[in-house]
Amino acid sequence: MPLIVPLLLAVVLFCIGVYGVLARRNAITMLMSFELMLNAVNLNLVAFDAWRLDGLATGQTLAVFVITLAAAEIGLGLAIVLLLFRGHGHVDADSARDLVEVDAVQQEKGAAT
Amino acid sequence: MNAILLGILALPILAAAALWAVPVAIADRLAALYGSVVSGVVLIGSLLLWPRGAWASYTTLQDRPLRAVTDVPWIPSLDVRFHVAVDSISMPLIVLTALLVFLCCLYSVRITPRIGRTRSLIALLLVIEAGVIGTFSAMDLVLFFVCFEIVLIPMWLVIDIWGDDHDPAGRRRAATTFVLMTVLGSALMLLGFLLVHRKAGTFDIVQLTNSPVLGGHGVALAAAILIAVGMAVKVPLWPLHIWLPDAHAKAPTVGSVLLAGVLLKLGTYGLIRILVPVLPDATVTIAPYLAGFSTVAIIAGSLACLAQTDVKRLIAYSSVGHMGFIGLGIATLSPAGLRGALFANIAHGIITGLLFFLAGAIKDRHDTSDLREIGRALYARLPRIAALLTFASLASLGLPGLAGFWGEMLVLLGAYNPADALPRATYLVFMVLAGLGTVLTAAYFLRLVRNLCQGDPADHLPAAFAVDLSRIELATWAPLIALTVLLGVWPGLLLHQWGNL
Amino acid sequence: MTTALFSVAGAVAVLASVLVVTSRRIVHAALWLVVALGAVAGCFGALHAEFVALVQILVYVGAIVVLVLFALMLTKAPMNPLPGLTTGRSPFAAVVAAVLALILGAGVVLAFGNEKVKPVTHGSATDVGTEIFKVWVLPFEVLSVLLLAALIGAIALSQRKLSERSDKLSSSEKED
Amino acid sequence: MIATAWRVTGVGFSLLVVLTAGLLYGTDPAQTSFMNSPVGDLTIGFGVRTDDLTVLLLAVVGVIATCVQVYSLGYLHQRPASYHALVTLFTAAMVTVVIADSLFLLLIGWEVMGACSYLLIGHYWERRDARSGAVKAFLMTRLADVGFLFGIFVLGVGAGTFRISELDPAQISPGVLTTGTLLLLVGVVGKSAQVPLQTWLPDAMPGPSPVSALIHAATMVAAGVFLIARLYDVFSASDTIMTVLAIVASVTMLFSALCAMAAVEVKRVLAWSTVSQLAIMFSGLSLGTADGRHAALFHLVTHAAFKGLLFLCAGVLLHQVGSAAFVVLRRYTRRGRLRKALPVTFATMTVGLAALAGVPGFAGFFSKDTVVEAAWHHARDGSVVGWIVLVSVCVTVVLTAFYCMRLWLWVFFRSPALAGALGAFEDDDPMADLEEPDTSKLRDAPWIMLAPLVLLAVASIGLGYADGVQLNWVLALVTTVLALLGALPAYSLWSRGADPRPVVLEREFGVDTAYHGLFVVPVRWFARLAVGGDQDVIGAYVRAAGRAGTLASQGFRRLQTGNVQTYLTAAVVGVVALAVVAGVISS
Repeated sequence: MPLIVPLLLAVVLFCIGVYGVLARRNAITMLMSFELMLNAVNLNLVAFDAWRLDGLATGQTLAVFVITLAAAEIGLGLAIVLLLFRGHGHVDADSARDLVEVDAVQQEKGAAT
Repeated sequence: MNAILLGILALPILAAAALWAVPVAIADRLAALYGSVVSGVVLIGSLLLWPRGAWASYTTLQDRPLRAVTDVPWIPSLDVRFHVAVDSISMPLIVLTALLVFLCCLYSVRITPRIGRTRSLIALLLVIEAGVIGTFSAMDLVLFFVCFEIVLIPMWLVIDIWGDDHDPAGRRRAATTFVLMTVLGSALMLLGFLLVHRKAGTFDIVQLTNSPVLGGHGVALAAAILIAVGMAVKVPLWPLHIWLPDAHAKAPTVGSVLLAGVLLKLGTYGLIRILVPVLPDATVTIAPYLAGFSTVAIIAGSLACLAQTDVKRLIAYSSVGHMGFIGLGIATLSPAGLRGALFANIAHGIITGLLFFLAGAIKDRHDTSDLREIGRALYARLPRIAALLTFASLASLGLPGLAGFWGEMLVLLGAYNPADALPRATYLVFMVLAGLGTVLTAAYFLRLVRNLCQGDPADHLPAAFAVDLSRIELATWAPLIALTVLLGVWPGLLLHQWGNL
Repeated sequence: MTTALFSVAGAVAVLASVLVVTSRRIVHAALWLVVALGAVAGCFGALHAEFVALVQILVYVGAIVVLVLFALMLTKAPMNPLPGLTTGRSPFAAVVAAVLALILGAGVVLAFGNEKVKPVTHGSATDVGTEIFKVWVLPFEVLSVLLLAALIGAIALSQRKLSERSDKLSSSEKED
Repeated sequence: MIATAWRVTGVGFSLLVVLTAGLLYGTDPAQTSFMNSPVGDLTIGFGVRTDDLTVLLLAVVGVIATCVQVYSLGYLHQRPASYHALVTLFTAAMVTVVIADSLFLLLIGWEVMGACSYLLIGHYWERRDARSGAVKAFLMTRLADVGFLFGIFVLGVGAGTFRISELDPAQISPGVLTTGTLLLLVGVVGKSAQVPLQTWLPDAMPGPSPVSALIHAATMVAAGVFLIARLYDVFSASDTIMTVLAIVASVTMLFSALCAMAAVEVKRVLAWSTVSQLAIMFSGLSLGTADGRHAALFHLVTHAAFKGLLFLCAGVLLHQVGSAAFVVLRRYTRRGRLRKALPVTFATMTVGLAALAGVPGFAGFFSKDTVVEAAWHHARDGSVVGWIVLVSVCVTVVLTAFYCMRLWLWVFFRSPALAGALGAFEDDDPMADLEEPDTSKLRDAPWIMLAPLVLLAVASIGLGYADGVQLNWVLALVTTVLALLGALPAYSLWSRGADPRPVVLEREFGVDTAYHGLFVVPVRWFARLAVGGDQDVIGAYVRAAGRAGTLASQGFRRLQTGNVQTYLTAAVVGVVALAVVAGVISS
């Protein structure tokens, strides 16, 4: 089997994930897209493990580790999403603008009025 | 010898630190007295550095030997050394610096700024002194740059804190403009230094002078332009002078004196010390432009003076014109022009220092520096101060027989006979324009005297509080007046020092 | 054979992933995610990495997606299609993703275009487990600590702060 | 106390100058240099010399300065300390000019004289005309001095030395020589108030009269003549410069004599006549012959005496009457008081005017005749310059006689036609108090002021014979007839009570207005432009830089929308862009 097949699959999955992260409004769907990206990485790891055959199963081990990490990440991520939901009543990443530059907004308001 | 130099470098810094460190409040006068003692010691030290026997001797110094050399590694990984020394170019400037700081401290003994906090002011003046002397004695580009920058922040604070107490917003703006433009200039200058290092592999000015970076294009040209522009901000050369009128006008009297008398010299000194010897070919390439801008500075500065209504601003603008002369002198690259620039440096420091002292005295007495509000007929109200103002004006407009003349004369002579590599016809045009600039200079100083000193005293009755020349003012100004006359009638005192440039 | 299997699984994975990021119903998206992850597990299987495939199914499909579904429930995610689920930037995002895919794909093709792989030889639980506990034991332990930290973090995050609660209480008291 | 000290110093110093002149008389020429500093190939330093010219000028300066200092003791009561100090400084500066062997030392004296002149014209700084006159005088001479300085450069660099005694016209290339002397001539023209820089001298008259006598008649303005005489070898080596000088002198002498004919203030008449007489000296110099130089210097000396005398007389009028305007003086004259109340002044002023007009027997007659004679000799040799000089001097003799006669008659004599009236000068001052002034208190000046007058009057007669009388009787007869030709119309006009003054002469040919429009107004305009340019153009760049920074910061803050996805998008775009760039660079 050509190595390129799993790699291309990984690329496609990863970019779909990127698209999802960038384009989806709901925080949970964003997290799902993250999972897609992580899967793409895992695919890469396993594919390269199959290619290198170093006898240590490095790629597979790492893939397992990444899956573990993904579990941890999704746990924390969802906790944050829940917190967001609790604070704002929604989970729209668009509308959560607590990081906004306050002065700019004020100046905008000042300019508007 | 080098112990003295290190001493006058370290003493002001240590004294300033001690002054800040003292926990108890110190009376203003005590602080000023302390400052005068310290700067007096520095002045004596700087005079001791002057080559013995060279005071009056007319022997030509064939090579400019460096004296009081200290050369130790400072930041070895960056190839930076702590290399300080003095020669006949820097020596008069160091003495001038020490003198002016001493006089400023002495002046503050009696006449303290209204804002108070004299202790900090004195400490800052001492830091400025150390920085300026460091710049004048630095023989390493990075050290030069560091000292150049050390001067900046204290001066900024002096303008910002002790500036014009009627216009806090204005003085803040003036201080900010000053600091930002000068920092921009020094950043460009540092870039130029780095280019020089890249090209020559050393920061050491002595080595660079002995084996200069040749070639009038490419990296050398870029370095020369960067250094020239960086220095030109400090000089300041038209059209980079815009910070100067505000800064001078808003600064307190001692600040203006040091700013005009000493700080502006850093730029011209840098041009003579670094640009001309280190990048000779590239300097030839940019010299006509430098001369052109200097000539424009002479004319534009003088014209701007003609329309000023504020005495401190007027004197500040006059500095633009005078520094234009110095720039023109450097740009001629001829012996006469360079000597003229060096001479004018000293003369301008003395005369403009005196002028700013006088303007400060007039401002203190009338609580304004606006010509219209001060009114006319100072000859009747403050005869001695007005007479001194007339004297200083005459000196500043370059009356032969006073210090201001020789510098300008030599600069014009240099422009008449510039270095061989330069286009002579262009310089002749510059010379004629600069000559017309001297007439304009005369015009605005006469206008100042006419609008301020002369006039019908009946229109402006003397104010009750206005006292004429006080003793401390006389004591502070007397050295400057004496030097103005002395250098005017005896230019050889400085000229013969610069045997071969 | 492997290639064919892998291609089928991969195609399913891609299709499902696309649906994950484009579906207008959130719950559907989550369910499509199950499909996608399962398909990727199939890919792993096609590469003979059985252990990874198993873990994938166990952890991802079994745990993570369930977590996601729970979160959807907790955040009162609606079942009906939401036209606003995708932001207005989506065409731009698509372009960015496409360019990225182009670059990465081109890079991959250029770098590994001619390589062949055989399915991994030791993909069984025994093999991988041996390696983990023989060679990768230290990262494994570190990972366990990290998991613990994540656990504590998740708890800390999802718990309401005491002060917050008391603030609310006091404010409500004031309102009374 | 300080004033007394300065008075004593002033008189003492001027006496010292006379004494020095006496001691140096007859000694061999000598020169020495000192305080030299090398500047490149050139040497900047000082040098002094003594020779006949030095001694002559020292004597003139010393005597006139002594007279003026003594006279001022009685004349000046306002701010005497600064006055006497400045007059002393001026004398010292003039002495410096006279003894200088270094062009730079000469320049120092030259310009310090100008500064003293400025300060002394502005001595009565309460008066507007004094202030503006002072500024005008300084600026015009300063403008000329720029040319002078450049002339020094050209000559000094061309000859390789700034020592006057070492300037050898043979070693300077002709082009450089002409350029250098032409530039020096610019300075001379400014200092001696020749056309086209003549207008400052009449406006300098608001200064104290003794100052006018010393600075603006006898010494400083004559320094130009001295300079050309000093550098006569250099100047006469160039025919061009001599022609230029002759033309300038001819135009000036006619121009200013015409202006003097219409002036209605004693000092202004005298100022214009000074300009005219200086031009006669220059015309003598422009002949380029030893005779011409001698004639010019002779005229310089006699002119110093009689013009100093005339200005001091005008000072007496100012001091005793309060004004030297014709209209005021006529109020006294119409009752015949002025002549009787001020007998000594009348007598000495008559002597002075006679000398100025060239009445035979007075000094001015002899010195003017030497100029005419020198010109005649030169013209006879076929020189155009000689003819120009001859004709213009002859015409000037006519004009001079006219204005001298006019001045004398109108100031001191009742007009038979209009016995009681102010005569033709009523219109000058519509606000004039036509009441009879209190003439009973009018006295002649104290003896301390009159003594110098008498001394100078004696000199105005006696100096004519100092050189031995060598007259060309034909020429003397011609000039006397010419002077009579000028004096008679003045008498006839006066006797009819008429004083026709053409407008163009009263306005002095509109030169002042033209200069104002040509130079002062544009400079003011440029000044406003410079300030505006600084504020609105250069300042705008700086302000714009500052504002651009603020705006940019605000703009970038706007990017911080708080939307994490935009941040992410930006990050990914950045990564992609970087990857592309890296690919482009590496390929």
